[in-house]
Amino acid sequence: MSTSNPFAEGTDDIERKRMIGRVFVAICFASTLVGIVALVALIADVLYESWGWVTWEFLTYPPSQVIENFLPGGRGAGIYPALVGSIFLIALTAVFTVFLGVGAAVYLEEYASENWLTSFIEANIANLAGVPSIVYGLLGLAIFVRGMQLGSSLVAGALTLTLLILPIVIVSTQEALRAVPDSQRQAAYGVGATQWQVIRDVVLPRALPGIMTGTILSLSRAIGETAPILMVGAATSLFVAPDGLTSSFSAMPMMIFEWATLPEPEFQHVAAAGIVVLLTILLLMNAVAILIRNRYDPRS
Amino acid sequence: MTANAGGPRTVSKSETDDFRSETEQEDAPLGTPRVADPVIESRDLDVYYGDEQALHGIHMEIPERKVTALIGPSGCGKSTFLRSINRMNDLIEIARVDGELSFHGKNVYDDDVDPVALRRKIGMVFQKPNPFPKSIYDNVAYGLRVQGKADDVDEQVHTALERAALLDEVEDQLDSSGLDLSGGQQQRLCIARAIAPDPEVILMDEPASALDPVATSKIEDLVEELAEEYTVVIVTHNMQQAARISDKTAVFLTGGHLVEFDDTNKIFENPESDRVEDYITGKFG
Amino acid sequence: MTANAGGPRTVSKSETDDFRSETEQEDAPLGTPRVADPVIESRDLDVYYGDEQALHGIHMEIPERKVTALIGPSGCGKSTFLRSINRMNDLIEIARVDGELSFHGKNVYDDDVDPVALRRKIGMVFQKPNPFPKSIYDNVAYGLRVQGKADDVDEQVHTALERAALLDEVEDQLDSSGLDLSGGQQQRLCIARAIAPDPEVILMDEPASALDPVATSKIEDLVEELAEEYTVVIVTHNMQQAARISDKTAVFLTGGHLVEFDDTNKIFENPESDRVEDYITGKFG
Amino acid sequence: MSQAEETAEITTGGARGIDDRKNAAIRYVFFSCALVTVLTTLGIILVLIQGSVEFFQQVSILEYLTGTEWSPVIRPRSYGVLPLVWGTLIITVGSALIAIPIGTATAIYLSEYADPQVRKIVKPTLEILAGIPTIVYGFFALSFITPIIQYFVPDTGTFNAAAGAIVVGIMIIPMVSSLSEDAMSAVPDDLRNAAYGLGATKFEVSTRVVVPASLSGVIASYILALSRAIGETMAVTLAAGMSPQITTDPFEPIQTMTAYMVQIGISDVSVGSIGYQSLFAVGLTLFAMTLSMNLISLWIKSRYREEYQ
Amino acid sequence: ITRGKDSGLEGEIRMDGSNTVLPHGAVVSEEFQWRNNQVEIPVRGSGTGAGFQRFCGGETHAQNASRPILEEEQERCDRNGIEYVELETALDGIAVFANPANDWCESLTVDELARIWESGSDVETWNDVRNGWPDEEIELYGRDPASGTFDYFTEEITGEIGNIRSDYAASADTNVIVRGVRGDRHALGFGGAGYYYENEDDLKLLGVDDGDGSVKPELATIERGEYQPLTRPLYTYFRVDALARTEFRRFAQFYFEEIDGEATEADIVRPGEELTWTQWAARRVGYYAIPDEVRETSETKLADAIAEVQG
Ligand SMILES: Nc1ncnc2c1ncn2[C@@H]1O[C@H](COP(=O)(O)OP(=O)(O)OP(=O)(O)O)[C@@H](O)[C@H]1O
Ligand SMILES: Nc1ncnc2c1ncn2[C@@H]1O[C@H](COP(=O)(O)OP(=O)(O)OP(=O)(O)O)[C@@H](O)[C@H]1O
Ligand SMILES: [Mg+2]
Ligand SMILES: [Mg+2]
Ligand SMILES: O=P([O-])([O-])[O-]
Repeated sequence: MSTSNPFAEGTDDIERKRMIGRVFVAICFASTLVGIVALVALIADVLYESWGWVTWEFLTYPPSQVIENFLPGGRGAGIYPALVGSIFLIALTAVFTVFLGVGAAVYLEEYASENWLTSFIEANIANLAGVPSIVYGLLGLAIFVRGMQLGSSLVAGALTLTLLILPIVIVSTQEALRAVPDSQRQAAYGVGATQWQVIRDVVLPRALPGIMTGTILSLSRAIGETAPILMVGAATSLFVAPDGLTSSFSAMPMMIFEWATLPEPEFQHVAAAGIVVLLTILLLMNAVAILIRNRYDPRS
Repeated sequence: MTANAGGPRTVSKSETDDFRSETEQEDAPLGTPRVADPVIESRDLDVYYGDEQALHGIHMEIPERKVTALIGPSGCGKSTFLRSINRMNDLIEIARVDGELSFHGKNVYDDDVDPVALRRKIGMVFQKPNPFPKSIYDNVAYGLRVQGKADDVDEQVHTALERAALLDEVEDQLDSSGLDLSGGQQQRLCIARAIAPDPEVILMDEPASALDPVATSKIEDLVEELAEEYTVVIVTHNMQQAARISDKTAVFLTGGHLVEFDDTNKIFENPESDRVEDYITGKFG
Repeated sequence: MTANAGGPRTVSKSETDDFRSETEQEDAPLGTPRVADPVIESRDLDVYYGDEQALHGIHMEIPERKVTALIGPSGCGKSTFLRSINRMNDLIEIARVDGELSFHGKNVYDDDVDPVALRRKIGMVFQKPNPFPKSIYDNVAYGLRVQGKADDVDEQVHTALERAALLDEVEDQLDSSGLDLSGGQQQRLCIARAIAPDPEVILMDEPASALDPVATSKIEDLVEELAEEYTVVIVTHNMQQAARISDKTAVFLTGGHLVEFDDTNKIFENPESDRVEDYITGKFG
Repeated sequence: MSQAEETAEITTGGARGIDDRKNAAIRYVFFSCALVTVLTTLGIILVLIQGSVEFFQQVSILEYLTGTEWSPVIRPRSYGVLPLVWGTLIITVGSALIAIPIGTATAIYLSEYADPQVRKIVKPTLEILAGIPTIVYGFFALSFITPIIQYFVPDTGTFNAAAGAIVVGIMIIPMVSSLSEDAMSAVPDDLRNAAYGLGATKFEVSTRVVVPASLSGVIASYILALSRAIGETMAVTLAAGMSPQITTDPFEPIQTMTAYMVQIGISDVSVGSIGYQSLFAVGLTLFAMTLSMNLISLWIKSRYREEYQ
Repeated sequence: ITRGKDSGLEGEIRMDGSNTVLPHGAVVSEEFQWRNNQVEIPVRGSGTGAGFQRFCGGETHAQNASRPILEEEQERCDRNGIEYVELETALDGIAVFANPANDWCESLTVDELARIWESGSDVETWNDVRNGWPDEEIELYGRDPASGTFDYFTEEITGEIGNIRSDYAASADTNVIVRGVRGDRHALGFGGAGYYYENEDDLKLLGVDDGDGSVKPELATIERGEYQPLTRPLYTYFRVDALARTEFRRFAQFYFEEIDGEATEADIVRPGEELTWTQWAARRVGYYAIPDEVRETSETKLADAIAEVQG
């Protein structure tokens, strides 16, 4: 049998394409690195600026305008009320968004028929997702703070953030619902379940990981928003953590913004320390979301 | 055909004079035999998906406690017909049904029929095994719970698993997930789930097509047994399977026409229509 | 089998003494006939997906300008074998190949074989029609462009469409999207695309299984015609189809064994193995 | 079982069907949730229009839309919004120039070349970039990016459009890369196999099959990313400055619409003054801009769905 | 976690207003809350304008302002029946500064400043300001037009609020102005004097000459009123009716109480000085203490208001 290689012809051309291909992969890989390097640089920059400033006192004391209070031997100063404020804010926002977001998504995916109203609502949601956050700030100020007389309270802030991330939560929940195989719904309908039973027993449990992932990721966006809570009126300086729905609140991005504008250069480090705390919470939230996603990923 | 409702009447294929004339009923399949006291009876049933007509004037009478097989090439409307029996088509937004489909003489498309109640009478098993991601026990119990038949769940679950010929294999792992079973076991689990609330009719849409030969033959045995207690309507693309397990066979051909409906033996040995013959001998499909 | 290389030699099934003894070659299928100057020859071919072995010591010689059909139940490894011919299995990370598969005597798994160059000699058509979301013209021209056969693209596109029996239907809409065609047309477009760069062999993996009967019969006619110029290897789950269009048939059975390989008539009329007989008569599958 | 009994069991017998009332109630609850989003849009439009009406009672719309000087507070006052629109455009285009090539190349790498394990880690890691509070980007720009720019272009001031565009570009990379990667992964393997079967190299499969096939999804991701860039606030407020001007020099300070809104939002201008009302006019303009971007992306997406079945 | 001492007083006092004055109000309330930890004082810096909007709408109890209340704001207060008492509580010096590498300019006259900054100014280079100075383009940095600092600077220097050239680099964050001037050899900027003193190495402070010779903004020159015209008063407004509440009254009075030992710090309190909280706080955050006469006036006004509600 002939041992000549019948595939030798044209391999130069293939080799040349392979070369181009390798250069191309290198470019793509380098691009991927750009994002990662930027992230690392950003985190390194913040860590460097904050080195030594994130202490236990920083986490547990009220803020101060006086830099000495942040230093060892000072009276103690930190981010405590804003930290608690942010956590309360996010918890409250989570409650509102899960209720509204899941409700709206279930309506759109499971109940709504394909008519103009549904497409209008969906287009509207897509549009809301792209509305700048500062515009939500104006809305929150007009509706919740003034209109509903809630004042610059925790609940007003949470409602504003709810509206801000609601579109994202709805869309990600819709995706999670869509990922529930129809065969599951049919199985339930087939044994005589009503629509609500199908949704409650089959669709929602199955979509839950997806819903949680989407919601947590959206919440982690909300926790870092400055412009809307600035408009709604988070307090800049607050001695105590909020203790009720209608109490005043402060939030970490507000504190960071304020510290960064103070004259003493050391406050830049305080601001950086605040950023570290904020990023830590944010990364934790992302990690939880990724964990859930990977754990329940139907593809894995 | 409403005249039929009166009582049992044995009608054999040979009574050809009993057929309405071709001009009266253009779409009536060749050789449609009258059935004694049919459980399900479809008359002039048209189904549309949007503007596409998927079924054209289907006439069929499905006998009680028998296995009726629906065969035909892909896309001919077998599943569509099956789904129109228990109104699963309601769930497809663009699906629309014309004509009559009656269950014990009551048109299920009448306004006063609750499709949920209907489905509680007519269970369904699908092509791909689709157990819930719950325990085996909860899978079977699900139908009982939603139908409010919650007393003696334990016993009913056991009975259903038994009838589905699965109890022996899973008896000591009722708490493990239904998804951990093999494909064939999953399908039998789905059958157990469908029969647990004790429906009258069981619809099966290619229940074995995703399974290996061994699992397939278990399902086939099971289907024959089920016919002792239930009316079974089964879609299959495997003609040998239809020949093996069914009493009646309906042959649909492309375009959504029911071309022939008769005793299975007749269909396979001596079909009226050439197209059916071609189909059965594998000239196409 | 290297002894075969010498030149054309007509080998009929009756020359049974030419077979290696059963002990020597346990996995050799029953009735494997020698083929005159085979284009593709597989020897002791094992394919693994991770730890699972999908093919066991396959021996097969595929004759030139003939249609060779691969049949067998789902999951028996037909597609796996087909993909190992043009090394599409390279794209599946966990796939691993042992043994020899030669094309004109050259083992395609040798280190000096460029799979891209190999695939330019061996075209492929898939189960689901998969035209690119481009114009009909660009679909057909794609292979030409990629392979640097860019002169006279127009003419080559027309020729390919002509050979794929599609030209008449699409001549005046070459600029419209390939996705706008019907399923059958799409599949013929994919065939045109595969033959445009003029390969020697065409592999087809259930090319008609997603199509309706009319489209199927068109594809079948086409396959027979193609065999005048190309070597065709076709996987099908439809035994009648294999019987209709192929010259040789290979029967794979579950577990990845090639059980019998012979002239199509022989396989369908008088198979050596009982399991093949059972399979062909529809006892399972 | 008699026929009448049978029938009775599947009919509603004049009453409502199984749990029908409950189902209807539940449906309304869910519907109201969906309605909230519509009310939100209405609320935004009402709030913005109400403020803008007062503004446009004093300023002609024509002047607003065509004027090239923006100084509602500094005398001589002028109310041409174009410098703010220009600033927004510079940031948007600049960040697009960064995010689109990098994000697309990243998406190709992740979808076509990277090991699934790598993708599983890198994709969410990059997504963190989009989740980092934008105020952090502002400081990052001032303390990291601007000095680097100044090293190469010594005349650059502290605030400059380039630094703003770069950080916004970095921030939206993951929107492009993740959404494009989704679109590319959604390209059926069938198409890749078809191309490999024709003797294409991996490079050709990626660039000449996958990218074209996912193009509409990819473009939709660009538009979403751009509309995020348009709406970006704190980073540009800090990095790009507050000097509304129409300049083509990226190393000059500019002001975006959002930065102006923050400025007024926390300013000492008295509420009810024209400076304050201009906040709503600018907000309305911004809303109109993102609205049109989003409509374009919706339109592209609807085409995209068609193409895939 | 609660810090500080419980004095038995409790309640909520909402403070808003200028974000320039915010650190001052925040320090006073911080100290007050360490001593009365059940009194909650959220302090915000929405800006003087937005702050008055809320104050006159009855949403807040105390208002920081970097300018006196405007007529329309006053009307709003009247409409809503909000009576207030306006107290001068701190001084701010607006510093003019340049890059440390600037070796030609030591001070500028008010007239020169006006020529540089006024709207339509034709000053492009340092040489245009004064002959003999380098022929290099001046890069200008300053507070954004929506700030009280800006209002005061433009009014005092160019004679009219908002009369300023538009091609300067504006920022709401004075630190950013500092960075700008620091990085640019030919820069000139203005901002709160406190920012200069926190960045002395990076900036060069210029004197301002309004005819009586060049004066630099220093503690002494500002508190004695010599740094003119760029010394400006900062105000705190208290709602009169709220003074009926014990905790609010105590808080307002706290501004004018003498500091205690805990607060004494050598670099803030010079030997022999007796400071009240408002004076101490002003210096603490980079502003200047109001002179004692002003403090007495303010204190009296407050006492009168208290007498009125209790009356
Ligand atoms: N949900 C649907 N929307 C639109 N058209 C549909 C839908 N389901 C089925 N059809 C169309 O109706 C026709 C009949 O489909 P059906 O699924 O009933 O065929 P089938 O005989 O069950 O085929 P198969 O053997 O492939 O399951 C087909 O042309 C199909 O395309
Ligand atoms: N990509 C893959 N990864 C892992 N296992 C695979 C893969 N592809 C196929 N297999 C396994 O290899 C065996 C043979 O599969 P193959 O697809 O070749 O069967 P087939 O005969 O083509 O079946 P069908 O008629 O269903 O197409 C099966 O057990 C299958 O599960
Ligand atoms: Mg079907
Ligand atoms: Mg296959
Ligand atoms: O902070 P200001 O008071 O200058 O606006």
